[in-house]
Amino acid sequence: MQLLSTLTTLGLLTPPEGAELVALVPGAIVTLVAVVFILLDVFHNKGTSREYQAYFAAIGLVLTAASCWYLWDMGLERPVFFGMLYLDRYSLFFSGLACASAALMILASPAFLRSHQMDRGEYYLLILISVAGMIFMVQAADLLTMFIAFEVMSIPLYVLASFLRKDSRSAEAGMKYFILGAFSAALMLYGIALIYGATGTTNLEYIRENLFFLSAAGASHGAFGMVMIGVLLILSGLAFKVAAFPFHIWAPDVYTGSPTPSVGFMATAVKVVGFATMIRVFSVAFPLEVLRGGFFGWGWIDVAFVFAIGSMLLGNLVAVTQDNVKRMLAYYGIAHAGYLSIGFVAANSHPSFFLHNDAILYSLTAYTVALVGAFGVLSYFGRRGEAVETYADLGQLGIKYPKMGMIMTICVLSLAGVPPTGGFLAKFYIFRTGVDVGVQTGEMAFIYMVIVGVIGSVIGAYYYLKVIVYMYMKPALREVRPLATKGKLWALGACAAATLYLGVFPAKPIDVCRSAIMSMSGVPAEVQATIDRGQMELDRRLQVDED
Amino acid sequence: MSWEPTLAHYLILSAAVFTIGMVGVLVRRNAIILFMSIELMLNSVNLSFIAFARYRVDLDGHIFAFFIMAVAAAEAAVALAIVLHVFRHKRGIEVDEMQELKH
Amino acid sequence: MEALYAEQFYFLGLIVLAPLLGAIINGLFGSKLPKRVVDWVACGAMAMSFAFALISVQALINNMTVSPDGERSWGMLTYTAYQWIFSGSLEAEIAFLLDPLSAVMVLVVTGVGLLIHIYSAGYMAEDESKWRYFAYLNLFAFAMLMLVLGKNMLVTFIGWEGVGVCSYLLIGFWFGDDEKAAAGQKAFLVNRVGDFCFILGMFLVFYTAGTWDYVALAEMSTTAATAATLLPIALPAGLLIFLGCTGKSAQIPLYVWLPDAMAGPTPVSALIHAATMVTAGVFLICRMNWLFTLDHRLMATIAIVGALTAFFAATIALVQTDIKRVLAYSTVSQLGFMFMAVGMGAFVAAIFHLMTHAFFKALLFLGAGSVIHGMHHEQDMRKMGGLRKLMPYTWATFLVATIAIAGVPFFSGFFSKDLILWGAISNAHVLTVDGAMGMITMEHFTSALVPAAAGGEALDIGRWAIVNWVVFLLGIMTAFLTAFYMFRCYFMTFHGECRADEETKAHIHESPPSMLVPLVVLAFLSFVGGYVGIPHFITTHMPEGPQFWSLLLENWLAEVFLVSDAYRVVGRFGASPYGLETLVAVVSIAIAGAGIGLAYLMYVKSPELPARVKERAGKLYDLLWNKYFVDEGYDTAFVRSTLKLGEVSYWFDRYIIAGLLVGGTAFMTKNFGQVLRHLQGGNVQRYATYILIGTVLILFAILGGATGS
Amino acid sequence: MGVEPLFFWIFAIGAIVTSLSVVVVRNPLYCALALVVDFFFFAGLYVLLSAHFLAVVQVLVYGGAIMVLFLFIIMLLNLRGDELGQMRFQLHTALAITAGVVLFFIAGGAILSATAPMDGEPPVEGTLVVQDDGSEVRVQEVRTSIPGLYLALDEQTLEEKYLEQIASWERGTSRPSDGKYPRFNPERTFEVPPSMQFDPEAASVVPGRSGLYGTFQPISALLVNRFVVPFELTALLLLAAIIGAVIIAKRRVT
Repeated sequence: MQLLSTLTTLGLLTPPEGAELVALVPGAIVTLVAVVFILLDVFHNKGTSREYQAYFAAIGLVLTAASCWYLWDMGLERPVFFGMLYLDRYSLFFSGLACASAALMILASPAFLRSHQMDRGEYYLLILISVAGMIFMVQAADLLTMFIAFEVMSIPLYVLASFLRKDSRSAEAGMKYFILGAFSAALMLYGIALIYGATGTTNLEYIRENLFFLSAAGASHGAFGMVMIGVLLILSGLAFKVAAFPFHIWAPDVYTGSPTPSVGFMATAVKVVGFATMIRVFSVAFPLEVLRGGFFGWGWIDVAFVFAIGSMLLGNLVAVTQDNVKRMLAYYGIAHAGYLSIGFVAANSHPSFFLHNDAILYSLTAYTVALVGAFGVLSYFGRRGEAVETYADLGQLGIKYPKMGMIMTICVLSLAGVPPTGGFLAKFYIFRTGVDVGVQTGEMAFIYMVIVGVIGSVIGAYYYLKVIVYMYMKPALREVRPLATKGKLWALGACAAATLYLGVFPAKPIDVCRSAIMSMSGVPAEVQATIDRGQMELDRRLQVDED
Repeated sequence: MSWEPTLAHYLILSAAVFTIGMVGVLVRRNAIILFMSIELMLNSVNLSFIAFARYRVDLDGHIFAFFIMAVAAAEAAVALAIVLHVFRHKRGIEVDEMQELKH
Repeated sequence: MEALYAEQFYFLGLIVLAPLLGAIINGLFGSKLPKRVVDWVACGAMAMSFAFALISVQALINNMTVSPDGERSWGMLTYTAYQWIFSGSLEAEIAFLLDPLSAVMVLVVTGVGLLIHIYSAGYMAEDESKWRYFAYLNLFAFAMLMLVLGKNMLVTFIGWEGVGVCSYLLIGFWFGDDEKAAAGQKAFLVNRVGDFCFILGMFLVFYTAGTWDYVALAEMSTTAATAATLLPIALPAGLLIFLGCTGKSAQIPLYVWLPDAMAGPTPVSALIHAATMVTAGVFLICRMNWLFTLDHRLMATIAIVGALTAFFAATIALVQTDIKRVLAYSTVSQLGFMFMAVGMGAFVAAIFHLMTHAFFKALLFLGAGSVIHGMHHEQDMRKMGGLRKLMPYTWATFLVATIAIAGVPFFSGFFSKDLILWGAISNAHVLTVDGAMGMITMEHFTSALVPAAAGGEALDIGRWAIVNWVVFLLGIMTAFLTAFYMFRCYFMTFHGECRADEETKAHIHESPPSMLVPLVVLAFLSFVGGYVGIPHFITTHMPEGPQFWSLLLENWLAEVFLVSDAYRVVGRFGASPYGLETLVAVVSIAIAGAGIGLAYLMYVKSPELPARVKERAGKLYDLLWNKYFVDEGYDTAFVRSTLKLGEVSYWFDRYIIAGLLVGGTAFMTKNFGQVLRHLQGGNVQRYATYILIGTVLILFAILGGATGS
Repeated sequence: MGVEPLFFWIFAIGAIVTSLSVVVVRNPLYCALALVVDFFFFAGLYVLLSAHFLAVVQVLVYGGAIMVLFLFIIMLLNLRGDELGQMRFQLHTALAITAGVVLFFIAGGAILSATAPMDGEPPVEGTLVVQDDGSEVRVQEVRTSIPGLYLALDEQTLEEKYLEQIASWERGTSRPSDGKYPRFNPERTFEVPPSMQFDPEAASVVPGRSGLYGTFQPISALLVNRFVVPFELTALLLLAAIIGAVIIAKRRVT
């Protein structure tokens, strides 16, 4: 009875409707799996393999992804939990993608960890918690939720980076990641503080409303500087996570030192979520009409412009000089952040281009599966002390392990943007966005950006070919003992298959991306008009198709 | 600037401490002090939040500061674990000694 | 032009699908299958593809309609495999199109491809990883068929990239050899540069026309009203696409990769680097002829680039001693010939030459492969000679091909080359007509110029005539050089004493039948291939019925090049210029004869002559021997500078940005002398400083810009 | 005018001095002690800002838990002076300091311009405004150029405004731009939790303090109410931190 009355009081205290609890479902499933996992780990039989734990975690993640799929049509057209979270297809899409990346990388991990004598359940647990953070981060409707989720995502990653306790390089990677991550998080927090000061709220939609209010009150000149510093610091914090120039600097070192399977997770899921949050926060909260500034007078779009050009140039050019494959992939990741920034800049430069954001979603998907595959193959050959890391180590692997060779080839071709893989279409789609916006606005800057991107992808072909050249055409340096497990093989096969699927049958995935971006909650009214137009067009075309 | 503290006083103080913390992160080679500097940065952010909250008559800033404290505690725990970990490998905690990964 | 077959003609899909299936089977299970099965799968896939191609072409022929005024039209067959991209403003479908032009290409690709597959079965008999080779080869055929059958630019582009990848894989097939791997890489990268231009051109077309569909685009550019919208972008888009073609088809300035690409197995050279892939550029320009003919400056550029490539590559071929390199430069030269034809508006001639070239150049390469196979991978012609008796079949077929390429009458090469040369001198672009320059309008075309041209009036093209003359002269000189170097190659290989060492000599043997059959078939084709395009000056004297058959190719393709032939490009010698055409033919025969004679003189009659010539013209010889130092130039200009740029930016990243003026620290070192070890990057605090400075600079930029607003 | 400005300046100067000594002093032990003092100064500043609850938390969490952790690690690693290395001059140090100072000036400039009085009006104190219900409230009408942000606010006005705010929640008349309500459902009334309901009797429960603003009551109500999701997320965060710290720092792995 006592309990019942307490619950009633709680019910009074928590006005959210029952329907709103649905918003918690994906995050709750992951968290629940994580909690059960702790119990599982406690009852683990010492000395036996922990592979089943990997399967357990992967199944949990797949369940989460399935719940995302199930919830796909259940959009709540408003922020829930007092404006803390959104539940829309947009967040479900990214939650699903993060789960997929994590599940695939978890399946690729057990043998690697065993060979490094770090076969610990905590590894999977940390990934699960990180995924939970990611899910809440893409759902965030408030800078506070966003920040806490950001930390929930990051702290397990810092630990994962230094997970290989016997390896001093791993320790160093963790330390560097932590210092730089905490530093940039602090910068971002300061930005949030300034935004809070200027607008009096941390809710994304209210920030936008109040910024308009500010500018209408003629206060733009007094408050402008503070708001702008805040916006840029938030942008830099997110840019740090996606490893965009000039905040990319941590990526190569951390990727090189961290355990290979977890790098696959860091490089993909974090980038996915970082971009998702970037699009949401910036398109919802910071109206370009108010925040003018910079070279083109577009405010933070100008900054993203610098990210795009700088990342593509630096990432591609430096990747050419690398001989460590992991490091090359890290620099490619930087370059890829640049490609995505093209889409980000182009699609968000004006409300009427908002739907072009689907190029980013598609590109992130293609990038995720391909990069997970590539890191998976590297971890397949990642036995402790004999890890395949440089190009020369790859010698003849494609011939000796034809399956791995084929997976790596497909993934690498996708990353290099060769048809018919998903990577080709992704780049194509992104470039098209840039050109389209450039043509429609008559602004040559977009076109130049695309030209830099295309040149970058030409350079990119060079270092990716090197992987194939070494795998098939160079002599083997030494005997390699692979870390084969069934789960890993399936996971990597799935990556390669998905890469091909995205390239060959992209209609469905693009539809999914498009409906994800169309249903993004919290978009301002002028963007909503674009979305409605797009929806109408889509309906009309579907109608025509049926006739 | 008057003698009487206003919002601007608190904010400038916060910015100053933030800067000091930031410079500390950048120049102190001892990892522990480096993390202390990060704590300083977080604290100054808290000060900003609380000052803003007060002069807006709003409690959201307090809540935010409260969460930042929780985050700071979590970060500190992980940070010190990492320091310990690095110390076991390098027998030192100077961050500029960690240059194995480069180029 | 509209699709006559409303329903889907799914055989087109099967043509493409068969090689893909072959590639998948061999690629996935090839390592476990017995070698013989691998052969059968690969060749069977190609044979099926060829059979489907034949059926499709027959269907196309059945599709013929005759309009009231006696015009034959075949229309086109289309097949939409599926909607590939379907979102918002971007829609693309994987669709195939079979019209007379792609019919020719499809037959060449599948036919020659089949022969080369059969040949490969013999040539690669001993190779361990034959399955991989065949998988790549089938995959290549798949990509090439996508390219030629594509109904829109996107499908073509996919095939375009695909053939690049397969070419790269096949060039570098024999791994463990740095040179080959490098050659493959070079080929791929040069191609990527071209592709980059191509894709930009594509976007330009898309954003002007709003579609990538060839049929829709063709319709657009043939209607006076809509053509006006395409007119302004014709030059930039055309140039970009042409640059893409120069990459794939090895023209100046991007030809450098092709000679190196000969590092791959010889059948690959025959298929990819002679018969099919390299002609993709010619095909593409023909496919988009309506775009290119919109601007005469564009056409002139193509013609001159083609002619120059033809000429310079031929001069390089004069002095090469590696048999495959001679053939490689010969290919570059012949491709130049085709581009010359395209540029002069002689599209039929270009396709005609493309076809005959596919026959005889494939034959030459396969013959060379047979020689190389027989001589245990010896490629230097100076160590050959006198193989006529040892390898009779190879000798005979090689001779046929040499005669064909040299332009001896009654062989295929003669007809096509003659058509090109005649096109070069006689074609004129309407836009170049004097007096109309600068104020030409679409109405002016239709109301004044086209009737005049159709009426057989000779048009005065004024100063633009110089283009015709330059191209024609270069063409004639190239024809001479071609005859000379091909016969030089032939004589050095098959005549005189055998210069190989004793051991090799003892083992010289004729190749197995599986290699000889394709040789014989191709020799037959090289001989008869020309009779689908007998020159006008002969056909005009034929009775009405056979006239159609003798001008088969021109009639067959007429509808594709409708725009270009009747509308934009007209003969500048009026309606009956056949006297002049005869003259051109005679000149070309004479030139070929002179070339052959000179080769005979120098390499059979008095073999000491070449050495003397070499001595006399030492500088020139060096220049040619070193291929005009183009490779070196490219190496310094692009490859090294890219690497340098990479190094510089790497350096910049690590030492300026990340190391944060560690270079400056190095400067300080001289004063403080203690921080030397900090020269290396990796210091996390410098990274953090770098992040901070980045933030501050961005803040400055944005806030600085704000004050202005 | 009271002792408040004096305390502010003591705390402010103390905070800056101790912060500087954290960054400058070589011995980590002294740094840690300086940091503890610094945290106490901050707590004092929070009290001045009427954030009593946070001041307590600051002392407990920072001064208590976190600093103990730091000191513990310093002791554990037993770092002696000679292991600490020299403060060497490096170019990047100079650049870092420069960049930091530049950022300080940018931020400071922005803050000053944002908090400048609107249209340069001098502050007018203690305007009496008659409310709807006839009561008189003394409000500080001088605002900054940012709407809603007051230039100066004494304790009493703060409390009055805060109570007014809660009252307007109860009445349901607060504006959406106050940022407190789910936006898409304006009909739905917001239940003000009992702990936050305006009760003049309860207002003076906290000893030495007459107000409600900044005390644990409303904050705790908010934490389990509006901020329940971040609150739960924090639990997850701490779980991750515990597991991470253990797995990294544990000496032997089985």
